[in-house]
Amino acid sequence: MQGLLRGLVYGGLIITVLMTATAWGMWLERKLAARMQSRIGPNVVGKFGLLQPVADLMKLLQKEEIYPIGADRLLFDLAPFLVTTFAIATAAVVPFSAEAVGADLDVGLLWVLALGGLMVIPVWMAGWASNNKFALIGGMRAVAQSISYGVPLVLTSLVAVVFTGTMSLSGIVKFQIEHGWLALWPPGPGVVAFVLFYMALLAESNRIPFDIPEAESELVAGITTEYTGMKFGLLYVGEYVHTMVGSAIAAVIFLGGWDGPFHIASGLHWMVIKTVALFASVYWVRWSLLRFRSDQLMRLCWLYLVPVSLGLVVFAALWRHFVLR
Amino acid sequence: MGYLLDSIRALGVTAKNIGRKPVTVQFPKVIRERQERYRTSFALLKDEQGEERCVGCLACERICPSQIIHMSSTKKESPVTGKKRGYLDDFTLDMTACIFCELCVQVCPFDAIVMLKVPHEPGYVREDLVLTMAKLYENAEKPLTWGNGTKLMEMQEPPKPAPAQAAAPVPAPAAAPVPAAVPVPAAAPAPAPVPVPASAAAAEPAKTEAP
Amino acid sequence: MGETLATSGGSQVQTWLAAVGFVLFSMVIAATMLGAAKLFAVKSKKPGALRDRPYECGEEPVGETRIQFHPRYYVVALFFVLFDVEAAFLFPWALVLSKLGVAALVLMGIFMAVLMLGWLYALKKEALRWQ
Amino acid sequence: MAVIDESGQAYDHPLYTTLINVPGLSVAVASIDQLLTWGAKNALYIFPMATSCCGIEFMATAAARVDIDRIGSIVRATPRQADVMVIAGTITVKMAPKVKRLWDQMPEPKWAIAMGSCAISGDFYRDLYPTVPGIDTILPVDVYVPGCPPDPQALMHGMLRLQEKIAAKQAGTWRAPELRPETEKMHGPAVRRIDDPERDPAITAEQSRQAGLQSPDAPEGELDWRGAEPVPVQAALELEALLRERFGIEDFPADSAPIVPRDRHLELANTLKAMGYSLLIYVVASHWPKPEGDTFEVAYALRSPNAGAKLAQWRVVLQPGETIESLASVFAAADWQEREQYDLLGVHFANHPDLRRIMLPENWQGHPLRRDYAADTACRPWR
Repeated sequence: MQGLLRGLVYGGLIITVLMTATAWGMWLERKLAARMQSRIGPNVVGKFGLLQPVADLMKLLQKEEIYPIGADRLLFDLAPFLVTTFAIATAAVVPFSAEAVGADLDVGLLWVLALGGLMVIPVWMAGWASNNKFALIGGMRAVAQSISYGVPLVLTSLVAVVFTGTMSLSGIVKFQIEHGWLALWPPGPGVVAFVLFYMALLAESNRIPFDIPEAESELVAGITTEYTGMKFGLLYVGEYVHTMVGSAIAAVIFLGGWDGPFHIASGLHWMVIKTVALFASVYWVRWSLLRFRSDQLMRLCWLYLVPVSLGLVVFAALWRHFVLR
Repeated sequence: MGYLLDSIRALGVTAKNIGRKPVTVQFPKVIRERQERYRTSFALLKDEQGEERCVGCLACERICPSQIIHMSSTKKESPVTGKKRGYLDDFTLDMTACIFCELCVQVCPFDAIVMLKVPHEPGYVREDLVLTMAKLYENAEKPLTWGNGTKLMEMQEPPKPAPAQAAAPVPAPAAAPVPAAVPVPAAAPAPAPVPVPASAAAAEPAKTEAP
Repeated sequence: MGETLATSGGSQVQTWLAAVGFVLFSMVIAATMLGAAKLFAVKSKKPGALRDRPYECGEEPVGETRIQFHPRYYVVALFFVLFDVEAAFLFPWALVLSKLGVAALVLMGIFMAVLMLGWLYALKKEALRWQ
Repeated sequence: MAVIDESGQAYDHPLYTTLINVPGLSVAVASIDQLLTWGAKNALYIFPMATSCCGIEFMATAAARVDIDRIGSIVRATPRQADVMVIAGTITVKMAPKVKRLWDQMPEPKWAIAMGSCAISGDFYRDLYPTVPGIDTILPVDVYVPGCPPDPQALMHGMLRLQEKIAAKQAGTWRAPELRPETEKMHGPAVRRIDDPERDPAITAEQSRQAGLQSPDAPEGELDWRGAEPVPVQAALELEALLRERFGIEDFPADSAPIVPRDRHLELANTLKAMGYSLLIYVVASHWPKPEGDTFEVAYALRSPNAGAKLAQWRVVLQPGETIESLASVFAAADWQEREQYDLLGVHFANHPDLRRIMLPENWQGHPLRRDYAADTACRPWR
């Protein structure tokens, strides 16, 4: 019971901060995108447009709810709920600092991968329930993409497990504090693993260049085509939270979590800086690159990413066995 | 590989842009300066004696491709010159279907109708976009474009031999105010040499501060 | 590095409970947002006759929505199962790698080799070629 | 959220109506209300209904110079997530039901901006057969942005006016502008046309005379648009030889294409295709009303893209009641071109795979490019 209470209190704290951060992450994305296009971005609502996410929320709250004819109403409602739940719940095991962690599970990494993998289900639910062809095609592609890129995601995080010998996220960070960040040490494969993980992260959170499920130019709005008001908002927020948590996990696994460079002033702030930087870089990529075609996406994954990440696992095992001992 | 290199270049371009100054003109605060020949909306002018220039000759009404100008007039004795001439009773210009072709300005023999540099305000009903006679005369206070009927017609005529005393280089038609006595187009009856219209058109700088 | 695993035992129950609490809270958040929308959302008094039709760029929807899909998606699903099950085997192996020694390394090497043989076969059959 | 519409309430707000009646809660409700109103007006997502040139200006509004994102507006491709429909461009009679459907599919509260003369009133196409005379004949428009097209800044201004309107409306202080009685039901421009029968022609003539203007009907002098005589080229000679030898045609007018008998037209097309004329350039029909019935002339042009880009043209004349063999079996491109001629002129093509209307709505009456078709023929429900 004491644990449940801790989860609720810590969870409440972390989730509130996370949601707030995500809301202003959206603002950051719009501002960044605007500056990349020589625009200003939102700057009328509040100082520097800082209240824009609040205005968006208020507007979404009052929009009418529409169920299209032939929609599966239960799944239609359940999908946004589950997307948000899964996206947030992933954050339970992320150690933002040595103390600020919701539940430091000894199989934390498995928790992350499992909940991240579960995201496929509500996305497909949304696509199926809408009774809309764009949504259905978007959902189908989303499933294909998510499960495909799930494989390199799992394998690259396996690299970290092989190196560190633990699946607890805080354990991985502690190992990195001792032995150096995984992205930098051992030189070479760590960086490759990090890059592959980053690409898989982009694909899992449906960001350009892997945003086939949304693909505004082909599929209108993908799975969200029929969603109005807050349900659309939840699907949207879910994606951003997913990206934010994914960035945090990438920072934990490969960038040493709360450890400062050369152990300088380690603490929560380093984790925040790394997460936000990764989050911003996702949107930097998003507003710079083009979208892959569906078949290119699949080929990239199965022909290159999967074998390379398998090779990395083998390398990690050898390194672990012969160098670290 | 090519995709990778191009991607990196693309990332570089966007990163470079972040540091640049945005080109956005923040509309309600700063009103963007219009180009020299930008033209929207209309105004009716009065001459120096305060008399309406328009005599209701229907030239604009007839030439309007969208057929949105409607006027009616009566003949009265002018209090200023004492001659009989037409006076507008009503003049309506319906902006809901205007295409801003400027033909009405070009055909006006009295330089009575001119165009503005500031657009007509968006309205809540169609009627907000109908320029009545009162609104058109009010609009004369706003920044006008350089062109009026005389100048526009001059532009299209073949260049005339310069008069002896006006040997000085002719200023560019776009910017310069018209010399005091312009030759009157042959078609127009001469109600005295056409006086310079308040000529705010060319001289007035574009308004750039808050309304 | 095996301490976490070894020392966990009883305290892990509390940690799992904490994780459950976290999930509960995230559900509460999502439910709150949906509930607030139910409260504040307006309702159309005279909805347009075509409001509830599925969106198809303004056209009347043509044909069935829930159609059959290309089998290539099925192949992808099969591959996913294959590789994810493999990853599930790899995790425990990775955790205890340092204790098991060279034998584990060799055995897992054989396992991966067999897997990659299958991958090569699929490649040759062009099962992963879309289009 | 007092959602009073001038035409009664367009949407209901159950929570508000319940809470406002609870004593003591009015302050809380009022502040929630203000917050919601503030949100509604500061996050206007746009659904672009861009059908023609105004759409380009609309895109420019979202671009860097004006940047509509500044006021929190983004463009969504689906009506389900949009608040404002920006109708930018001419709406044709065939497009109108689609626009209406998309409008219906937008969730309340929703708003519409008519951008540019065509959307507002149909502009100078407003009396033509395919044009809807103003989008406000099918859906309620909140803001009219004049211009042809309006520049991006004008659209931004329109968005700001819309924000003012939303604030006023949701605060319950919105009052519809008072209309002059004669324009209250204005569905066309307020201005009467010159050819308005109510206009006294004497006034017009008198006004012209006063102004010392010539009659505007006076001829402007002869215009000669004819160019040089067409130079016979090799392709024309080749076609001529073919027609003389195989089809026995002797009449070759200098200024137009030779006339081929109706029953040998398909054969000619096949022959020419075999000779390398593999590209169908056009199928154009024209209508000649005659006392004994309607005659049609259908002109064809083929091109051989490989051998020096030669052009072969011929005509087929259809007497009243006759049909012409479709070329769709020879040239795939003939399919829709013949449909177009059928749609606009009513020429019947025999053995066409799918002879339906292509440009006009299925239930259209008549064929608008016939010479006896009045350009402003009544078209339900707009005219």
